[in-house]
Amino acid sequence: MSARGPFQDKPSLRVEGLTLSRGGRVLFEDLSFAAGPGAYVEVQGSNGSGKTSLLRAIAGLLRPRGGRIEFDGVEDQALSLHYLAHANALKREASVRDHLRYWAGLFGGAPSEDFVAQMLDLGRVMKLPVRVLSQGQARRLALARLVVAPRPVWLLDEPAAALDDAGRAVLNELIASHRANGGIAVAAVHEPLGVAPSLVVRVPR
Amino acid sequence: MSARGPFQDKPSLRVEGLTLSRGGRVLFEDLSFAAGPGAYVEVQGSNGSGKTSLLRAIAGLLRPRGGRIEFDGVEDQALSLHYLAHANALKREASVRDHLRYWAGLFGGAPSEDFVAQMLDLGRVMKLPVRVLSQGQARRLALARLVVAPRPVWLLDEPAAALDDAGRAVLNELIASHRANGGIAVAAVHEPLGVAPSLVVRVPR
Amino acid sequence: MSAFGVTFRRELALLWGGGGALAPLGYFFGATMLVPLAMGPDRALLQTAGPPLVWIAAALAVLAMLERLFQSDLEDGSLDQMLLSPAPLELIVLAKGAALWVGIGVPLALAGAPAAIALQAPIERLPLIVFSLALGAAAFIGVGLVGAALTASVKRGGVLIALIVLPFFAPPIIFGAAVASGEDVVAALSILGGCALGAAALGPIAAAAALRLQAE
Amino acid sequence: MSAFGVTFRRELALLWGGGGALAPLGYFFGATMLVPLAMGPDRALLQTAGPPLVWIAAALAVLAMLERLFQSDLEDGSLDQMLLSPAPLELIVLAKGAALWVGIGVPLALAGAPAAIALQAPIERLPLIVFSLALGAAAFIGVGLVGAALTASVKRGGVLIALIVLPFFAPPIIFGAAVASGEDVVAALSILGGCALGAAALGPIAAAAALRLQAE
Amino acid sequence: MFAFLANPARFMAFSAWATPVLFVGALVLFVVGIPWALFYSPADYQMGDTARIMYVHVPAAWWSMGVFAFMTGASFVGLVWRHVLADVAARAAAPVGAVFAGVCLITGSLWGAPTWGTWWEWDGRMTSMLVLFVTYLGYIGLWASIEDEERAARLTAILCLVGAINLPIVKFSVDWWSTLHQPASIMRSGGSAVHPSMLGPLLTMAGAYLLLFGALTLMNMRATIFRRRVESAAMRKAQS
Ligand code: HEM
Ligand SMILES: Nc1ncnc2c1ncn2[C@@H]1O[C@H](COP(=O)(O)OP(=O)(O)OP(=O)(O)O)[C@@H](O)[C@H]1O
Ligand SMILES: Nc1ncnc2c1ncn2[C@@H]1O[C@H](COP(=O)(O)OP(=O)(O)OP(=O)(O)O)[C@@H](O)[C@H]1O
Ligand SMILES: [Mg+2]
Ligand SMILES: [Mg+2]
Repeated sequence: MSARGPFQDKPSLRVEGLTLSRGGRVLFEDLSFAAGPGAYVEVQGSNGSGKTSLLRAIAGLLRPRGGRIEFDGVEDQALSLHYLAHANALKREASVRDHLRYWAGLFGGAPSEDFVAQMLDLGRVMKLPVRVLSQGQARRLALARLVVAPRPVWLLDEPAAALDDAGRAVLNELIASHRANGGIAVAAVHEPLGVAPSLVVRVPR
Repeated sequence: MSARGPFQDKPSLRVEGLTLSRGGRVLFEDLSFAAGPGAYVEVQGSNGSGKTSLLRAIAGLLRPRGGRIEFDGVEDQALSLHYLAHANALKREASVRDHLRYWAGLFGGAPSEDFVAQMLDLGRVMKLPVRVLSQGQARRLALARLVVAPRPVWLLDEPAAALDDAGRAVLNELIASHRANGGIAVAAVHEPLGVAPSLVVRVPR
Repeated sequence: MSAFGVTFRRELALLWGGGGALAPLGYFFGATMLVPLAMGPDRALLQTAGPPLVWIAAALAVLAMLERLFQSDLEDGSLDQMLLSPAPLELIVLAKGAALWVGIGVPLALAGAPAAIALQAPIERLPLIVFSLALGAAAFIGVGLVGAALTASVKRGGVLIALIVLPFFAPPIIFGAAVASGEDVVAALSILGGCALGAAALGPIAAAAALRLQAE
Repeated sequence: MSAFGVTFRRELALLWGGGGALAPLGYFFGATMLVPLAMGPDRALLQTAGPPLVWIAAALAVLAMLERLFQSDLEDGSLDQMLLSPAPLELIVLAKGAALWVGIGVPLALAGAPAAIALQAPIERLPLIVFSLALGAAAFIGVGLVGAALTASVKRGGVLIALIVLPFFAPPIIFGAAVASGEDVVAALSILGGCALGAAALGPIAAAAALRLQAE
Repeated sequence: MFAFLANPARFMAFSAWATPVLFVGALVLFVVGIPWALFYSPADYQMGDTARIMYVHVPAAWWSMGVFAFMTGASFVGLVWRHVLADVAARAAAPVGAVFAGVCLITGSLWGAPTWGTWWEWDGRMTSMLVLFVTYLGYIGLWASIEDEERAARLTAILCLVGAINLPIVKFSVDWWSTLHQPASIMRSGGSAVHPSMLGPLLTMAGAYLLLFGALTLMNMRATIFRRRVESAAMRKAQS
């Protein structure tokens, strides 16, 4: 169901003794877990516990105070992951199509507009500026990044936010096929997505 | 549980033959429903169906193409409702406390900081700028508007977005006590909040 | 506190505490600093060109911050909340304008003194320049509110604001510059005061009317 | 298309299609239109003061748009995506700068012609002014990228940018103004070209380095 | 008159024949006025034949101001009585007024080149005309950049009214300013006291401009109304 076929690399992710701090305050200490090809890791924790911070650290966007984060079996580190944040990373004035093309170029993939249009049901708004999209439509567009360019590791921060049932179903399919291709998905969620996680990481409070 | 006691007015909301259009496209036609004191109306519909538009129309922020929207039993129209949108209406650089005080002045209420702090668990971030809040903390702050100033009618657009279980529990308590005070709550949701709705409005697609 | 009070305080806090809206000041100094560099140290030239340039810099400094003035409120949903407030929108906009004046207009006026010195304006004229700049800033801001409100929901807001606002900037600039270069000061000052009052009074009303149309 | 290509196209589209970043132009015209109003129509004065003022206006026009340049990318999460792109960040920033130059720098330079006429610059000097403005805009933008990147996550970004960037604006301004007022053009032009090249080459590298530190 | 045209259907009927009539009228006056101006009127004793630009220049100047006054009236009606046609009228008039102002500026500076040796002089009237031109641009730009036409109508109406307050102030301040800075304006060369033999063709041309304005405005209005009908029809089809 994902746009491309399986990738060559058999990715695995190892987090060891990770300690994160924000604004001088330690969020959690000595967190460790590992995930191999096809793994779906569900990150749980209360508001403000540090889920987003964890994902950002894994993405290399937040410098850990301590511990190590390693990707193995990923041939090109620059092509290792996708990060879907709380914010959708959309420009109000750019159209849906503009975004797909932009990402295709930025991440080295193909816009695959028709595919996205029918899978995420964005066909009718393809030419509209993001400004006028509904919350859920915007989230769907952000999800399209996962399809536009293949990446072995997905970091998803509340991917189902604002999605209706159909949207959630699509998301689950995406994750399922991603795993089938040997990819790793790490998702921070408040209630389970529906896909059975191969590992649940609780961020302590 | 809500900050103030019950209000004098016994609000009721009537929507008759409402037709909304966005960008020249009709979203839905001839929608009608009514809600009396203590009602909890759940608005359901797929992404892009028009839930947000409906709430905005009720709030008077979006001019309907047709139909009528009436509030009865509300002594002062200017004090009739709260609208919690997808966007939290927060300023990145202003602190949590700043926001509470601002709203207290803007809507004519009391910041009731301590109350908010303990109920929404924002005590620790009270002095921090919104910029550093986690998604859920920001949503909780937005919810605080409901407490800062009493309003007979609440319009809530996915109020539970980004909230953890504790947060949802608080939200449900808020709504329950609001209804107990004779208030009306209209919430657009993707999965039910937990409170048993007195009426479910499906926005057709 | 009243809706006016809290709005005033909030805007002021955002101006000084963050949000980068202090830009106009850096801006103003930049402008005046660049003048001698560009025009050369020729004293005579600076003396004639200088004082008016202080005014241009001030006008541009205000212009530069107008674009985001209501756009950000529209994007983050704050505007909805202002519209739902029991307080009249005019009052809220007025409070915002007042905060701008206190937070930027007045500092701009005060900054006018050193700037004027740097541009070789005669010392004894400084108080006048500062005072007139304060008046001028009020006029600029009052007009600016309208331009910003009209273009809040508009893409390409930037150019539009300039086009819309500049014709209104002309009178204050003319009389302000006249004051600055000491041509019949009294008349110019009184007219300038008139512009300031008019803009400060009508601006918020027109701006509020425009803002009501921006929500959708 | 390449990361460079798409970034260039996107930024250009946002500049012209929306986002209001066209501001600089309106802005530039505003500045040049206000000058005579403030300084009076005295032709002799305008002729000496005018051409340099065109340069100041251009510098301010660029300065005015720097604050939001990366801040918006930081706030809406776009910056994260740029950082995660396999393409080197330097290239992406370069693309952004190039788009700014094409979308704003060049129009600014062309707009320099009417502006110069309005300020009584001799017709025969217009091509030179336009050309030098195009070079100058490149220099301003190159430097501006760095200032914007350094202050992307900073509140009160506005003033800071001005303080950081203006010293670097000085050289282009000085020589640009020299070209505009026709003092030994060749030397000035070559130096101006040097500034432009240097800024365009080093700017993106420094800016990228700064941006990498902004994510958290 | 206004009440009569309130109803769009009636307006369309009226404008259907009014538009061509006005066009013909304008044509006739031009046919009369242009030769009169170019050949049968005395050359200016100072400026020679270049003075003949005046016959293009002055009416343009007058009507560029007149049109804005018209727009102000229409905007007021549209804003107060929620009158759709008034909004359409104001919108339709704007480009015409802008062109007039542009023509005035261009002919003016063409005229200035030989007479003063510069294309542009910051004379009072020129400056205020430039401001008027910019005001037109702002108005048109605002119309152009708002999709929702009803909102655009209200916002531009606000702008137009505020602008109407401003323009007299500008004119006054600019005069004050230019007299302050340069006592004797060159404009006197043409002389506000226009020679009677020049008055004939001048007024003829002015009349021609006026009729042209009327015709073009009605044409624009009809175009807008037609477009809206098409759109709403298309939308009704899309719904059903
Ligand atoms: C871009 C340059 C110019 C502009 C914007 C301009 C503007 C105007 C305006 C607004 C008027 C109408 C004034 C009124 O009747 O209330 C006018 C009239 C006139 N202009 Fe110009 N003008 C320009 C250049 C010139 C030049 C170069 C000349 C001749 C040397 C000239 C000669 C006249 C004359 C003779 C009249 C008619 C006198 C009158 O009706 O008062 N104008 N111009
Ligand atoms: N200016 C516009 N032009 C065209 N379509 C628009 C415009 N504004 C909104 N829309 C469309 O209106 C529809 C309704 O949006 P709305 O936000 O009300 O939906 P929603 O039910 O809240 O969806 P969600 O569950 O995703 O929040 C969306 O499909 C959106 O694309
Ligand atoms: N600069 C800072 N200074 C102080 N505290 C900060 C700073 N940045 C983040 N924090 C705190 O770090 C904590 C972790 O935030 P994070 O976004 O990782 O939580 P989260 O688990 O994603 O929460 P949510 O479920 O609401 O998304 C929050 O409590 C936040 O207040
Ligand atoms: Mg989070
Ligand atoms: Mg919605």
